[in-house]
Amino acid sequence: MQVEKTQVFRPKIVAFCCNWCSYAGADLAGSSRLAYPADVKIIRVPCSCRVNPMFILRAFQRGADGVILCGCHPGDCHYTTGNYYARRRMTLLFSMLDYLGVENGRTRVEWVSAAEGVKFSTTMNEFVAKIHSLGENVRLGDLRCKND
Amino acid sequence: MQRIGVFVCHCGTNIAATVDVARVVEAAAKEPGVVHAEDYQYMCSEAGQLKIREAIKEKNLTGIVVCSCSPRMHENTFRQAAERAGINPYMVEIANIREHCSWIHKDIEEATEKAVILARAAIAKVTLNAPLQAGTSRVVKRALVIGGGIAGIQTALDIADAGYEVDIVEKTPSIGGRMSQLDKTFPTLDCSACILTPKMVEAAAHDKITIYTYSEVEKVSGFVGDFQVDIRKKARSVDMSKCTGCGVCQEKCPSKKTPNEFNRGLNNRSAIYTPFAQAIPNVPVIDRESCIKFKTGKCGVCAKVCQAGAIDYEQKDEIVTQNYGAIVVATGFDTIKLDKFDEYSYSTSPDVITSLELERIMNAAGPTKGHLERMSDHKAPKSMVFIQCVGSRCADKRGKSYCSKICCMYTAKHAMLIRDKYPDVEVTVFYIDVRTPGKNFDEFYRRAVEEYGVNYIKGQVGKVAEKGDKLLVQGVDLIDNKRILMETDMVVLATAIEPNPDVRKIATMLTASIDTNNFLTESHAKLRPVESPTAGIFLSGVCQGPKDIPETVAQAGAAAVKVVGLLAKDHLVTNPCVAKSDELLCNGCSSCEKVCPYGAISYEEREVNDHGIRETRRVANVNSALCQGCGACTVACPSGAMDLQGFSNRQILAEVDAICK
Amino acid sequence: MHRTEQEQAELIKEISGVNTKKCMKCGKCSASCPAYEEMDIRPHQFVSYVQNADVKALLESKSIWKCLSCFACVERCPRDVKPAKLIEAVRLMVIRERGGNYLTPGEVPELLDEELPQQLLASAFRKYSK
Amino acid sequence: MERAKELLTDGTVVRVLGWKQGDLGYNPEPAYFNSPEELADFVYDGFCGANLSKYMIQAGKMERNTLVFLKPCDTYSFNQLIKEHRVNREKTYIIGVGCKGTLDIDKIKNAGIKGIESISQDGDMLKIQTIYGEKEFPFDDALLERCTVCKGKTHLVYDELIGAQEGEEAGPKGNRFEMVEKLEAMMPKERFAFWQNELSKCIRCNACRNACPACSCLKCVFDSNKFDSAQKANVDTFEEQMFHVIRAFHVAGRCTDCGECSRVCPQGIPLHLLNRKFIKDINEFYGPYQAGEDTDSRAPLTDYMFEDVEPSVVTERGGKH
Repeated sequence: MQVEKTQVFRPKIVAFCCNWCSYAGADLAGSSRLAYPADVKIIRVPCSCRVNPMFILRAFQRGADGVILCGCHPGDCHYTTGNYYARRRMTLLFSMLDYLGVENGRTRVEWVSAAEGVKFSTTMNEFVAKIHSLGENVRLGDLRCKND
Repeated sequence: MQRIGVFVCHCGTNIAATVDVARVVEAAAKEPGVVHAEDYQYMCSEAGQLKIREAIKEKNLTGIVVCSCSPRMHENTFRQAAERAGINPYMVEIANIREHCSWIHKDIEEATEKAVILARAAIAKVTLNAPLQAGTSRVVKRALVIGGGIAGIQTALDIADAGYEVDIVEKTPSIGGRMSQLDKTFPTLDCSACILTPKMVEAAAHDKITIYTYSEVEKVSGFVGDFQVDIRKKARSVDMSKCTGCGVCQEKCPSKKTPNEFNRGLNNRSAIYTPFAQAIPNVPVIDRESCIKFKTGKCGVCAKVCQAGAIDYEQKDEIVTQNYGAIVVATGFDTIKLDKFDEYSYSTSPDVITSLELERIMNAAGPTKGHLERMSDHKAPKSMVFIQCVGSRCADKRGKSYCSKICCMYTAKHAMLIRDKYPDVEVTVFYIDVRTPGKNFDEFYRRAVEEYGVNYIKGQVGKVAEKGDKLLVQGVDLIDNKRILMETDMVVLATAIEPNPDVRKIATMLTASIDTNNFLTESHAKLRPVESPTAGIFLSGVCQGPKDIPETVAQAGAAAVKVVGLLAKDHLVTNPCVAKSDELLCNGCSSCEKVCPYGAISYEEREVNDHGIRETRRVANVNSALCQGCGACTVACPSGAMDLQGFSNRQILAEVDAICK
Repeated sequence: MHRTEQEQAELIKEISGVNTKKCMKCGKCSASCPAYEEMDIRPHQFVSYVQNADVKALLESKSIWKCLSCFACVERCPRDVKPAKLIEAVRLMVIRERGGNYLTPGEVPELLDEELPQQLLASAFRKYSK
Repeated sequence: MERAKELLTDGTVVRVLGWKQGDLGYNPEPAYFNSPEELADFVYDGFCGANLSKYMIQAGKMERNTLVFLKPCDTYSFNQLIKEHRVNREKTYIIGVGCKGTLDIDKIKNAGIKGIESISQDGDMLKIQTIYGEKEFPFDDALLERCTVCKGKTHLVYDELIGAQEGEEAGPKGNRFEMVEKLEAMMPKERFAFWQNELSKCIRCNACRNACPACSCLKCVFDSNKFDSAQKANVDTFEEQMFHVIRAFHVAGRCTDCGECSRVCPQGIPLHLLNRKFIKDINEFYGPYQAGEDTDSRAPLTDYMFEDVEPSVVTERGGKH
């Protein structure tokens, strides 16, 4: 009898991390050997306020299953106010995506300080688990890319 | 077309144990634009760097990707290597395959696959990198110290002794700070004034130090090396150049009902006053809210009695604008308010006092001329109870979660001094833990117990109640597991300390980061303890965390050295990853200007040539010396005119695309 | 069903919602307790007894019937440990093991007073109704 | 119109921006009038829906002063443009014109009235001359959706008023968020189906972008190479979502809810429902805000509060998955 090999769902997850807190938090998670799934790929940005909604939509357009943005805790921004603007922008953008019928679990913002390696790792584990429960992102995928 | 080299580091087994390095090299070599790919044991070693330099030269590389540890670790190393080989240091990108990959994944297949994707993202980004030139900015050889307590004075003295100009801005009418309110200091029992006053005098007399008392920092702009600061010199109503400090005005002032801040409100002062006898400058100020002349227009006694004619009711606030290369925050602390601790009867009984109030009572210049007495009936106490950790180590919102650090020692000091001077007074200390790390600290505490007979009881007090003219203290002795109910004459609360409430405002002006307890954050908890993460801002004293006088003085000196190290430079190299606006796309809407935390964006009317159409447009202009490269403006800009060099829209999108491929 | 002391201790923590590890052993609970003298095991000791799974002693202690549920210890605790909740949990465990409460659950809501902590009423009935 | 002639003649302005009769009886179009004679073609009726504020960006760059007619809701857009330094108030002479509401020809056509030649108003009724004879249609039933939830008849900025009084009939009518709320209450799948259906009609004609007074970039990001996003082809639904989401995001906090996007959409996509979602969220999260109400406050997206809600509010509030 032939056993059919089932395709395991390997989500594509983009994590934008600010250079000063969250990227350092991810480094700490690494040096503390706190595991999280390899599906998470980090893009370093100077500050959470550098993240343009275009980047997030583009990720989804190119087939990402989840996008997470990590920055310094409110009040701790290296540039003082960057994460406050990021917070408003992402709140409105995520609300809009939700309004368009995209599962709101596919987007997340988390504040992770340079000292919070544990939080970084748990956040990523949680987020990946959430994406697994939601499955492949069919609603925002760019059909054009998938057909070729 | 870029010619890209990819260098994959084994980092011993740190990377190679979980990432198949050879496969990463193989995959990277297939990426468009990559003309060279190799791996090596330790890329950061001299031999590894040599490989990079050789490859750049041999293959005429225009950009390189190093797949290694975090860029926070070795980005600079590889940038320098690239520069030595003759290419622009900003043509280097790092793929973090150690912290973000090999160290957190166990499965070789998964980790290798991820490492390849991270390498691809870095290659996609470096393809779009452009050479950037770091600029330079000037260093103004002058420092500002905010706060004139012992921390500020010591920092200013050390900077000034190194030959640089320093200005001290102090909010109150005199420098001296909390230390000037203390009577004796632990563990040597030096008289606080005796060791502080000479320092105050030295600062005042130093030709490199300018002191602005009764002044506040109002506005800060600029950046490391060149901050521009507005200092508000509040109207003193006394001409500092004329006043001789004779004190007659204070004596004759008919308004004597204002709580004396220096004595923590235990007695009253006149409306025209100097906070204490050794004040520097020894020039009084008129407290306009209490002054009869200012309230009713009638009085003017001080002007009449002043031989020097120094009283000036018309004096106005003055703004001094000055440029500084570095700023030191030394704003110090205050004790927390006790209004939420009803159980200790602080607000109802005058005989329940804070330790800082006891300092004033014990001080010869204080409200009781140094006699130990109850504030209710001025009788000498027969017994006293000290309660430690009032509001410290408190998880709820009433107090502070941290240990205030100094209380154990000053309580031992108080207990010892009282037992020494008034041997008939019974002294009991209720403690949770006695914390005495420090040279001669534990010996000091033991002396209080063993030589002076201070009664230490382990157990926090549950309640202090007034009972007739006595105070009833209810507690337990946790060692004996026994209830303690004792009557006493005075209760002293070792009240938690907190950063000066003004520090939040100052931190915002300085864009210095601050924690939830309002302590300023240091750049690195271990290795950069006196630097704020904001370049050019340094921390001195309790504004950074609880500490005692010797620690404060040590930190003040350390901050001064950091300042001197900065001021000794003629120029600073600036970060070239700054925002840049495309004048042809700019609408002139000002959105970017509004979100810029550094005021780096200004607008100007500029003639532009838009594909043959010449017209004058209102366009954004980024001051690359002020810009720190956060990128807030790039997202605020609807037309995409504003972009960030080194992290451009297209670079980040290329990374997104590479990851999602 | 027989439980080990360790299991009982876990159950007490679960019922009370108290994290005994938060205690810094300052004794302010006992210092604040009006029934301290009546107790054989004192409020601060409840925390360490549960922490050390010394449950048998607690179940036999007379303190659980002496606690007034005045909540002074809960109010004053600087670490938010809530000893009164622990005491109530032990009390509850005794009652459950004996079988049967003194009141039916349906009777309790009528007796509630907004001014009083609910536990005060509930535990008062458990202690004195029989 | 007489007043415009006077101002042109006395040299206060050198051109007039208004509406002139189109080729049909119900499609007047924005037009410049450079002389009193040209003003003969001037028209102002219920079909003059076009918001002329945006044209003032261009007019501001021309020599000398321009007279512009603005309806009450147009003045919000004009104010917003002042705030963004896009128009030159000094070079503008504003006549605030009264407005009884603007009309939707499709509502009349959909009622089965064909062959329309001209339309005039008679009290509460519209008299419609068609090739089949005269027909009547209630005025209120022909109003554009935006006018059924009119934000008020007050002009915020003007030099003089004609057919309107100061402080007239202030205050909005109706609940403009009714449809947004209805969508919010749907299941995500239904919402997705709704938008997929609507947005797949988009032909990327860019009419919404061109008419929108907030969408006034010299060069749109969708036309530039800054984001590799210049693509106009109607490739699939998501391309259109991206365009419309970004368009709505770029005008979030700046959109005055003038409704031009939906009015001009040839495919009848209710684009204003995207903008209103942002407006509703902004009002709920950061306090009521009306873009264009003043010329100096900070727009919600260039402002912040320490206590702002966290983005997780979306999940917590929604939670319907």
